[in-house]
Order: sequence, then C-alpha cells, then structure tokens
Amino acid sequence: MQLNVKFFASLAEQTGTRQMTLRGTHLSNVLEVWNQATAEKPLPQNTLCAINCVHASFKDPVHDGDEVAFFPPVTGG
Amino acid sequence: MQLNVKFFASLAEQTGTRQMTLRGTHLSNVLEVWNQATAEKPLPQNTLCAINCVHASFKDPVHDGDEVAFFPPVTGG
Amino acid sequence: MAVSLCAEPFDPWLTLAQHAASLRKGDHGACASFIGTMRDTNLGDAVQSLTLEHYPEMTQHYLESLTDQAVNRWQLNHSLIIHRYGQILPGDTIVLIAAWSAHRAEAFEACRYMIEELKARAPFWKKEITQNGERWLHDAPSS
Amino acid sequence: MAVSLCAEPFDPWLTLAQHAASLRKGDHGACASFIGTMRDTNLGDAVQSLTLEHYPEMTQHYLESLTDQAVNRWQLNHSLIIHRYGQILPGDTIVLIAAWSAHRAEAFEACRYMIEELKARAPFWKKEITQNGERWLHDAPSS
Repeated sequence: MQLNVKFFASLAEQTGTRQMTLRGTHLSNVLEVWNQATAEKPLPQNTLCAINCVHASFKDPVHDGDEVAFFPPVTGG
Repeated sequence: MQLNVKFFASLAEQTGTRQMTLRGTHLSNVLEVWNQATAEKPLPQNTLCAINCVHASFKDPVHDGDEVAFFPPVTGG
Repeated sequence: MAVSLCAEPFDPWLTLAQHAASLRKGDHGACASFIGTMRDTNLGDAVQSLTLEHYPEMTQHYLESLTDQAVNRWQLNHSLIIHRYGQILPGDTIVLIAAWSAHRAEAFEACRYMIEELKARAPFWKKEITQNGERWLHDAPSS
Repeated sequence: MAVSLCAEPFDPWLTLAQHAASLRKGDHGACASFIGTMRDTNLGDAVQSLTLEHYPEMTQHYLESLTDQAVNRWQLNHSLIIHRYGQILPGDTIVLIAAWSAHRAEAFEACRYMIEELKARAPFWKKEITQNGERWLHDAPSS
C-alpha cells in the first residue's frame, strides 16, 4: 500500500512536514494514516482531513494510491 | 385652504390629470382630497398616497399647503 | 453615502469602481452589490423598451431616507443607490445598490434590505413597450 | 460559470465588467456580487500583510463543485468565483463572488450561498503578519 500524505498551514509547521509518502504498512482509515504519518502525535482539535481532494472524516477508509491531507479549520474568503 | 395634488403612472392616465391645485374647500384627510380632485371617481384598488413626499394613508389629515400624491403600486428596481 | 437618479445609461461597474476607489484602503472588508438590469422578455412577451416614470421630489427624498435607515441599522463604510428613469433599453442597468462594511453579513443584509425596500416603496412605475402595445407593469399579472 | 485562483492582485470591478459584457444583453435581470477585501486591522492589531496558503488541487476542485451546487440549486445565467492566494496587502481583493440570474432572489441566494460555503469549506488558510509577528488566523480567537 502506498499513500501520499499532505499537511497544511499550522499543521505543516507543527509536524515539520508538508508532504510524505507512506509505503508498505496496511492502513485502513484516515485516523490510522495520521497516527502512522505523525508517529502517533496527538490529533489537534478541529483538524480536518480530505481524501483525494474531497472532504472526508477520520473514519473514512483509505485505499492504495490515495492522497490524504490534514489541515486546520479553513480561513479563506 | 390650498392643496397641490399629483397623479402618477396609470392614475394620471385614468384621471386625465397629472397635477392640479385645489383651493377654497376645507378637506380634512387624503380620501376627501381624492374625492374632490377626481369628482368622486371610485378609488382603484391598491392605490397609494403620499403627503409632502412621504408615504401616507387615506385617513391621514391634510393641511393648508400640502402636496398630496396618488399613485398605483410601485414597480421600480 | 450616495443616492443618485440618472436619466442616461450608466456603467454600473465603473461607478462601483469609482466609489470603491474613493474609500480608504484597508477600512472595509466586504462589499455586497446588486445590479438590476432590463430583460428583453417579461411575462412571455418580447419587450422593446421601458419607460420608467417616477415622482422626482419624493424619489430623492425616499432613497435618502432609505440610506439613513440602512446606516442606522448596520455599520457601513459606504452605501450607494443609483436608479435610472426615463427611456430604458434591454441590457440597461435600472438600479445599482451597494454596501461596504467591515464584515460580510452587514454588507449583504444592508444591500438586500435596500433593494427590497426600494422595490416595495420607492415611487417608480414601469411601462413596458411590446409589439402588442404598452402596458403598465403594476397592471400586469405579477411574475 | 468561471472559477479562478489568482496569485497576483486583480481589479474586481474590471473583472466583473468583463464577465458581464460577455453575457447576452437582455437575458439576465439581476447580478448579486460580493467582494472580500483585506483590512489593515484585525482583532485590534494593525496587520501589515497576509499570506494565504491553500491546497491548490483541492481548491480548484472544491470551487468547481461549489459552482455546480449553486447551478443545480438556482437558475443562473453565469457565476464567478475568484480567490487570491500568496502574499496579500491591505486593500487587496481576496475573494470575488458573483451570480447572474433572471430574478434577484436567485442571484442573492446563490451569491450568499457560495461565499458562506467557501468560508466554511474551501481549503485556504490565512497567516497574518503584524508588528508582533505572525499568526495563523485559525489559531486566533474568532472575531
């Protein structure tokens, strides 16, 4: 299994990572991707996620080749 | 008592009058002004009125020197 | 705050740009605007032109008091009401309303309030000129 | 229907004028628009500039789907969403939303819907640069 993982805004600063590739381990949902990608860092409150550029929830399943993104509450407009 | 009376849009066409001056007779409210100015023509439904450029009702009192206007429902914008 | 009655066609976007440019940069965070434009069909008929009659003294007075109402109710940096009268052709701007504020809720609410009140109470009357003749819109079945 | 992400400052009124000019005259009766502009103060502090980070692939995708939602819900002749990213200065337009329709209710509702959804869901993040340093807006107390 291979996943592309992205972090944005303050989450990129906090994790020290903007983008990484997870390979090998089987991960079943977004929360497991977070735990694996951050070495079990606590999930900051209000963190949002997306799978393949579509808003998702942390229980949503992930599949080989997915891009999983983590970001804080949005503040555009 | 002198009053300046105006009619607008379809009411000007129906009464054949855009503007007239009423002199002499004492008139106490807007409805009496209508009756005097139109020789008791029936008041078309939904007719609106204004005294001195401010929306009014037909029971509102009129005073010497007032401008009283009659018009159909507005359709601007 | 500006109110204007206009006998000739005007460019709504240029007008908005000029007003926006007259405001101090960085003061306002939001501008909501509405432009009403003459359509070439109404109630199923092709409309060639429109005559917009109004009650000049009352219109100016009414639109100024409408501006005052909006300014008293919402925190606005600037507001704009411009309305055409006279002969109007399809595609012409009939009315332009805009409200500038620090935040969007106020700008939207003030803009919507001003156009709804204007439509309900400002002394304008539209007469449509169609192939079948003229008709006052207030006599037509409402769409 | 147009969606655009913009790295450089743009003139919102000129953009609106160009889009309006591209539409067939007489088709639309209403245009509601919203412009969000950078203010020079926020939460009581002077703000010198803003860095607007976004998630480019998702932003474009999200704004297109937002347009689709509006088009499915309201009868629109045209819609417009333009959003800046990158370095932004006070007075710069951050976002421009517009909806053209036959009637005003649809134009207003679609315009308001698009800005509210965008503010709640589009993947943009503002970092303010003040005299006291930088701060992410999502970490700041909400105003």
